[in-house]
Amino acid sequence: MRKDYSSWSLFTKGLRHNEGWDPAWRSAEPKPSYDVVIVGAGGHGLATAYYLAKEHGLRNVAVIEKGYLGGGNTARNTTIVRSNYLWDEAALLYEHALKLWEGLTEDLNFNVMFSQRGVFNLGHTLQDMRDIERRVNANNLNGIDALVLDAAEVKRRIPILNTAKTARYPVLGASFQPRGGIARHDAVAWGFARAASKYGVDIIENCEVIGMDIANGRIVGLETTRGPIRSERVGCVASGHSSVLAKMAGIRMPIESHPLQAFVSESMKPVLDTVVMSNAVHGYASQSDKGELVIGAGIDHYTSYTQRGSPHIIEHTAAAIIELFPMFSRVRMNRQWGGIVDTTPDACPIISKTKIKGLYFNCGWGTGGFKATPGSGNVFAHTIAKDDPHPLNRAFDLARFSTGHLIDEHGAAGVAH
Amino acid sequence: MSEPVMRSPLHSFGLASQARQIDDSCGVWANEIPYLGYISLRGDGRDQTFVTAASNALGVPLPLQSCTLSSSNDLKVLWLSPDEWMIVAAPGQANALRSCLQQALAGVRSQVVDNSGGYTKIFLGGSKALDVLRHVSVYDFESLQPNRVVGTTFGKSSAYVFRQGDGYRLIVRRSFADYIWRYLARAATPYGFGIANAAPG
Amino acid sequence: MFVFFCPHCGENREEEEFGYGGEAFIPRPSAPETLDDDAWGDYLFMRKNPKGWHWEMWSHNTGCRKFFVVKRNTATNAIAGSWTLSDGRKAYDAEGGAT
Amino acid sequence: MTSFRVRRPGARIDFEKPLSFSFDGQPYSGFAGDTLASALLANGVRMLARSFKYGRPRGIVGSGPEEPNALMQIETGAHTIPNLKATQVELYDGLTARRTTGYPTLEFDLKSIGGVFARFMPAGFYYKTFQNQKLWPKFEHIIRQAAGYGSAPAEPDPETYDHSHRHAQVLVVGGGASGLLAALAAGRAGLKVVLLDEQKECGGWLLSSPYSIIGGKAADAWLKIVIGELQSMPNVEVLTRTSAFALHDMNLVLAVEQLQDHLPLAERAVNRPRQRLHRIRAESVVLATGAIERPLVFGNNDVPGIMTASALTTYLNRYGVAVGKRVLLHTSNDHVYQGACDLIRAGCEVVLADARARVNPAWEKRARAAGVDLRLGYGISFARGGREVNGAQLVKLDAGQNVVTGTGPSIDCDALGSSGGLSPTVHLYCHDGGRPHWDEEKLAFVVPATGRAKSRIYCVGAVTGEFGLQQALEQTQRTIGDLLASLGKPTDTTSAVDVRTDEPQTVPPRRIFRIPDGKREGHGKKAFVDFQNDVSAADIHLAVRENYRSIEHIKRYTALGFGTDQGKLSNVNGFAIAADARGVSIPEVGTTTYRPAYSPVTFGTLAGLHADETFEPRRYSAMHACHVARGAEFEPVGQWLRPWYFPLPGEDMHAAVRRECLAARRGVGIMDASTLGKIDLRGKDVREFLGRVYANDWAKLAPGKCRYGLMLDENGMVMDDGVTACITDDHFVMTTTTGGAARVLSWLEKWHQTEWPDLDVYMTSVTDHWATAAIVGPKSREVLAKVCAGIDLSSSAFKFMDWREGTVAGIPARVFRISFSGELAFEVNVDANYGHYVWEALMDAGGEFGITPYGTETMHVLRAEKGFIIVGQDTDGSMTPLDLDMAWAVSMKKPFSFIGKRSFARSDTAGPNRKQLVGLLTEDPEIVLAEGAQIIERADTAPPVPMLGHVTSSYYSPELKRSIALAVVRDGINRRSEEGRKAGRNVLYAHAGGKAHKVRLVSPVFVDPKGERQNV
Repeated sequence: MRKDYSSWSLFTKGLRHNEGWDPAWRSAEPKPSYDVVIVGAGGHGLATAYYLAKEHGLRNVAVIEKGYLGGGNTARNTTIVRSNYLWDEAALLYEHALKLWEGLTEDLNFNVMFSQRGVFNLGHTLQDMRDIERRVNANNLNGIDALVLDAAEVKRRIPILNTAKTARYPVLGASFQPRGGIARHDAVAWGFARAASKYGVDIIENCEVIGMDIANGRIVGLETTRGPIRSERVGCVASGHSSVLAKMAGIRMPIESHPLQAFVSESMKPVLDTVVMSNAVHGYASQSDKGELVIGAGIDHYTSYTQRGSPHIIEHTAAAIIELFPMFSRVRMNRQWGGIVDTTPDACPIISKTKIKGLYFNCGWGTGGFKATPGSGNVFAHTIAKDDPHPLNRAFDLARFSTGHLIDEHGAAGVAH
Repeated sequence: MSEPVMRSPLHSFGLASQARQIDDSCGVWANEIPYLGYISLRGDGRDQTFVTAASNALGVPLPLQSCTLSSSNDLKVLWLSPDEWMIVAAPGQANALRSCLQQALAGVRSQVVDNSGGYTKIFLGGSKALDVLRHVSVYDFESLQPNRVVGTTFGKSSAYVFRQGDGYRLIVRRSFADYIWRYLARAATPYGFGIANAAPG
Repeated sequence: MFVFFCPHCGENREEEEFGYGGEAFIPRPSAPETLDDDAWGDYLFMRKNPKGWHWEMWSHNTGCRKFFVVKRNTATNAIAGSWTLSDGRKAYDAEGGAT
Repeated sequence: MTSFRVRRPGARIDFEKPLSFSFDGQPYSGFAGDTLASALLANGVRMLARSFKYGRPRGIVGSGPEEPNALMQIETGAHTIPNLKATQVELYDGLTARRTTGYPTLEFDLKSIGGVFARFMPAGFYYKTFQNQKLWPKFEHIIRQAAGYGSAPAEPDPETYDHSHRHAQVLVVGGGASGLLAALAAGRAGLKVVLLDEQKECGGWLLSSPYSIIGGKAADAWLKIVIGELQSMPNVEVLTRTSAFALHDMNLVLAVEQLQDHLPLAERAVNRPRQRLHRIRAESVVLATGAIERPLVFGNNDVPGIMTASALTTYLNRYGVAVGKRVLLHTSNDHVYQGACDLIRAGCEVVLADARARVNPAWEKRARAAGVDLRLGYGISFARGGREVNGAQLVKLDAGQNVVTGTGPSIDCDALGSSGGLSPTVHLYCHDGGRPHWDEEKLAFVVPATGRAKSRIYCVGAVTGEFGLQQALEQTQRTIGDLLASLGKPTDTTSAVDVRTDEPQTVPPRRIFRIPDGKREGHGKKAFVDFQNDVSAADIHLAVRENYRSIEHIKRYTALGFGTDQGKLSNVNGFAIAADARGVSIPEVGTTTYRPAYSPVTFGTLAGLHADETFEPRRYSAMHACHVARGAEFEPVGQWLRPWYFPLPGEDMHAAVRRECLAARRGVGIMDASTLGKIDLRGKDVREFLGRVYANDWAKLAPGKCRYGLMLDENGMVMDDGVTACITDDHFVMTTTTGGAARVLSWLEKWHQTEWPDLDVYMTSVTDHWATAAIVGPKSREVLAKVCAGIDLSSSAFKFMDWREGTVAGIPARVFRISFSGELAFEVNVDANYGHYVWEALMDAGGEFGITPYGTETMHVLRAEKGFIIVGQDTDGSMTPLDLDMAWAVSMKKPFSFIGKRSFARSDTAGPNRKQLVGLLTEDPEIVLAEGAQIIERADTAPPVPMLGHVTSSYYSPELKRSIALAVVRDGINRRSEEGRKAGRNVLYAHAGGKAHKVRLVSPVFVDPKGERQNV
């Protein structure tokens, strides 16, 4: 792919009043049929299309999106990237993603601002520390960078953290993944959209699926608000709306869609140069390049598609952040928002064929979706192209909810985000 | 061996020694009313046999309307749910009352449990008592009528609250009492917080 | 942010008093051993998760500790009503089992 | 420095009360009633910030929450506050403010060098460069250093915050003319009313417009009368300095009240909260949130001294500050005319360039009569000046199209105000899903006057696009009339107020946002849309050119509206310019989503009292003081604080635990077990119920007996465990884990209420009622015998797993002969009010036997020596009873298919090679494995290494004088079996921290495998 974006192009185009920039991606009109249609132009969907084109030579591909691309959870998450999951299946999948992240800016010729500033998962109880030890040891054996730090070392590395023994949830230590970090969430969607578009992928916004054409147990096309689209391979990557799509295909999903809220502070001078997460107090924080503290809250317990949650969740999270960082008490929240996260019973995604031939689902990422974006797209593209799961997503099939082979990432894995 | 000594849930705050006569110096007054008897009573409020037997044993009618309470000189009966009541009795009365209820309810689908160690009562009064309740709970206490009781939030814990005389009474779980008292004190301090003596039962 | 009318306490109460109890009316199979793994898995894990009206349970944690039924629209947060479990079942059935 | 003070009656300045303050270390003076902004302006301070991206000089633009530039660091040390808008900071004596931008100085900002290369740094330039992942951290470091405004404090907050939960029948947001009238009407109707206003006094725009007449009264007098009446009503509460920042579903409005920030530090009450979060649940909400004037977009429109026209007017009329002597006003509408006249009255020269060729004749007459130099049909091409404005170049505009038809005069000025029209403050209306609609005539996104009647949200005044005072008040009367009527209240309470004004009828504004300069966008001088983020009109065009066409894409690509002002000045201009760039209408572009907070709110306010010692509940047992007195170290377990170990002077944890363990094994120990959950169950179906919720059978448990049970979830995995005692045939007491108590009770209630309501069972928590002391060890019987009456303690009369009722130390007690250590042990349960007393009595009684209090650590060692699991430590939600080798605690023969049973039969759950609980012994007995060590096949740890399981519990056993561990290992039970041993499958490695230790898989029961000790 030609590297259109560079300091040189900024210079030459700047000389001409920046009039020479091409559209980052092509907005396409839907064609009557495609080899593959991806439903959902979030990071995962666009990544799927990109890898279908790049690695599997499938270029007659459409990504259709009911709103604007990258407007769902891609636009609403707290941008944390890490791979220090507990179970082999999850850890290897997220590590696959992390490795792709490390080359993504150059691969896409689009700076996704992947900043490997490290991720701390704090431990506040003896059991937390056991779980951290277990997870870090497992990570190391899986070749994933991770270490256990004691409270003194955590304090040395994050001086503003409250490590007083008298705290309600005293910090006893942490796991630390140096290669973890944050990225610019919108850029990921735009970068994949641009790169996929260059391969000829059609990106079709404002195109909502309203029905699925299924004949003899196989998918043959989609009804959309912009007309019917024929395709014998359809990959659904619609996060919070997965149940809605599944219902069109007559499939039941083990998914519940919950509000997940987050907020940012006003922009401030650098004060936190890493990512700090705490499951015990239900909060996590990093500081963006713009200077805003980006803070994630716990999940709202009820289901909702409104992209709004309850304020007491935000209030609790603010309290949790003050518990961790007492100096942030006088800092101000600038903006809060909510996304719709699709949760599964084992806090692991579903990347799976379905009982409908040619219909694939990639969903159930819960709070872990953003960090998996390139990996998710990569293995889903494989699954669709080969009609067979990639070795890394074989375990994430729907059948596990019948066989009982759950990959339980709750609790011990530090799943939250 | 020394004589048995009781210690109430808020013992460690030494409230008794700080208590003084309520006056205008503080906007909020509170104290613990310790060692009352608490009986948890379960049964079906639609079962006339149960209601009659329980009412007779208690000497006051079992309140059947939601969120109401009935009382006599010695005790209060709080409606907690259609099949649950809390009976608050004078100190030392719980055991006798429990036996009496159990006898009266023999053969009736019900449960009588002595929970006297599990709860304590807090008096809350003063001109700013309502303001303090607004700080500590989501409930609309301004519209709380006398003879009504609500189970609602208290900070991140919970309490049963009703009005009595000029003030309020809070019934809270023992293990949460420390947290609740600290929370109450923090909320009340801006108004002037006094420990009231001779808190009316 | 929600206000629920507790059908037992007879009052509108703030959300903080309640706990979410999940999708309502998922009856436990009367003879689990007769189900195949798929059917059992469906009971265990599969959920309607509709975008729209949802019949769900809440429990009044700080109040009467009773589970009750709420019909709530997950796309708008509107609440159509709340019922005791048995009355809710009747209302639900009257709608033909809803979505 | 050409600004000057104007002493005008009615201004909110007390010239008798001078105040001193400092900005960037320079001393200045102001007056009571000033904001920091008005005082700085009065002192001639124009440039007080540098822009985010290009380092351009910036000054004050607005007069309220819309201010994008004047972000201040107020005070120092622990009291410091970053990013306050100078326009919202009430001046007090001694106030210290510092700039938040401009490095190294305001005069010379390094970023301004970058500004020279602005053309090479268009919107989104960073996506296109710095693409070397290895070098990115270095670039990023520079970007980060350059970003950000104020600084967070370096110390914990010395001030406090609280919440107040309010319930109102009518909540009026905004105390301007419309809001006041609405509150008055609702108040007169006897409703419970709360009125909020973000400023220190109500009045809204009337405070900036003293010459307005309402019902024959001057604005000031009208305000006094109305506010006076409101304050006299007991059913009305007026909260000022209270900013509503969020409206959530079902009319929950969140507002923050400033209680202290306006006071000098020394005058702040120590006990008073700094800010209060009001959470107001209202039956009806009346939004009277007004509107904010947006500026026009023209070249160099960011030079200090250029403001919104309404800000100029506000500084003049409300704060007595004329910002300049020669004022150039630029408008597309009627709203600036009164201000122009007021400036003349104050002694300024005023040139007013109206983009409209034909204007409102009434205003034209008044303006000309006042002496305003009116230039009709002109626009500002660009402003002149660097660090302060000194003039502007006008261009002649076509009367129809927004194009330049000719050049215009160059006007000198020392202050410039522009008005592109009013943007209604629709934010709150939209927070819970409401959407505004575009009014093409008023050129504004407005909300319907009828609000959302179904949700009982009403809107009055400027927020609905009623910009004329009289029309707004009349509309308020009608709307509140409707509201009152819907409540069955008399509606005449509003119409009683005379709302006639002398304002001329307004005429439509010109549809113009970006003043053309005759050049293609991007070729002329930079014209800013969003000052805080340095977003220019050209950036929006660029975004559209690059196909970032959705307004959300434009916002995210350019950062339009992302600042701390949340786009209050910039959004509508941005939407309009985007519409032009795309060639579509403004409604087609739409708006971005309005999210809380309307204005920023401190984390401290959000947290309220949920901070410090009341962050979250901490629960204590009735015996807690006993442990404190004995110097215990504590461990948080769930919400509880439990004794962890009891070190004697000079002991570390290891020594203390060793001593405690040996005491329990050889003599007698005592432990506080009060925190275990306890549930009293009563009813004739309790046995059946227990049989359904536990894996084992309860049909035959006799009164006086206890039994251990495993509770499973429906997925078949262990979720809790505990001992349940049969009191009588229909009365049982269940214990749960400490952390699981609430979850278990709720779980049981849910099954009972939803599935089995017909079972005769009542459940009541008695966790807090009982205080429990476990006396453990060979000498426990002797200790208990000294204080226990009414129970035959002999081993024949009181067997293991029996319970008896008697007295202990004279207190009625239930004594359970159960053991979590494998030793002879008794658990004494008493009314918690006697918990402290009984603990001390047991300590006294045990004195001669060396009774030793122990905590959770020793408890863990003792139970691990016996292979007893801790749910949540040795299990993780993926272990069945069979995985735990606890088939003895499962009854597959019960007629009812107990919870979780069916799941055992699934292919994976029933399959081979599951992780199973085993004991582990290290080759080296001194090595204590890390809990969490991974079990692997070989010592080679070069990844990837297949993992077979992990160490769940690991201790040094003082009894065995060696380390022991529990682990879950794939096929562990076979591996440790006779056959496994023979095949050598029982030897594995435990890996932690890069080291692998050889281990042998053994039975998890290390001590007293036959279980004889507990039976003595």
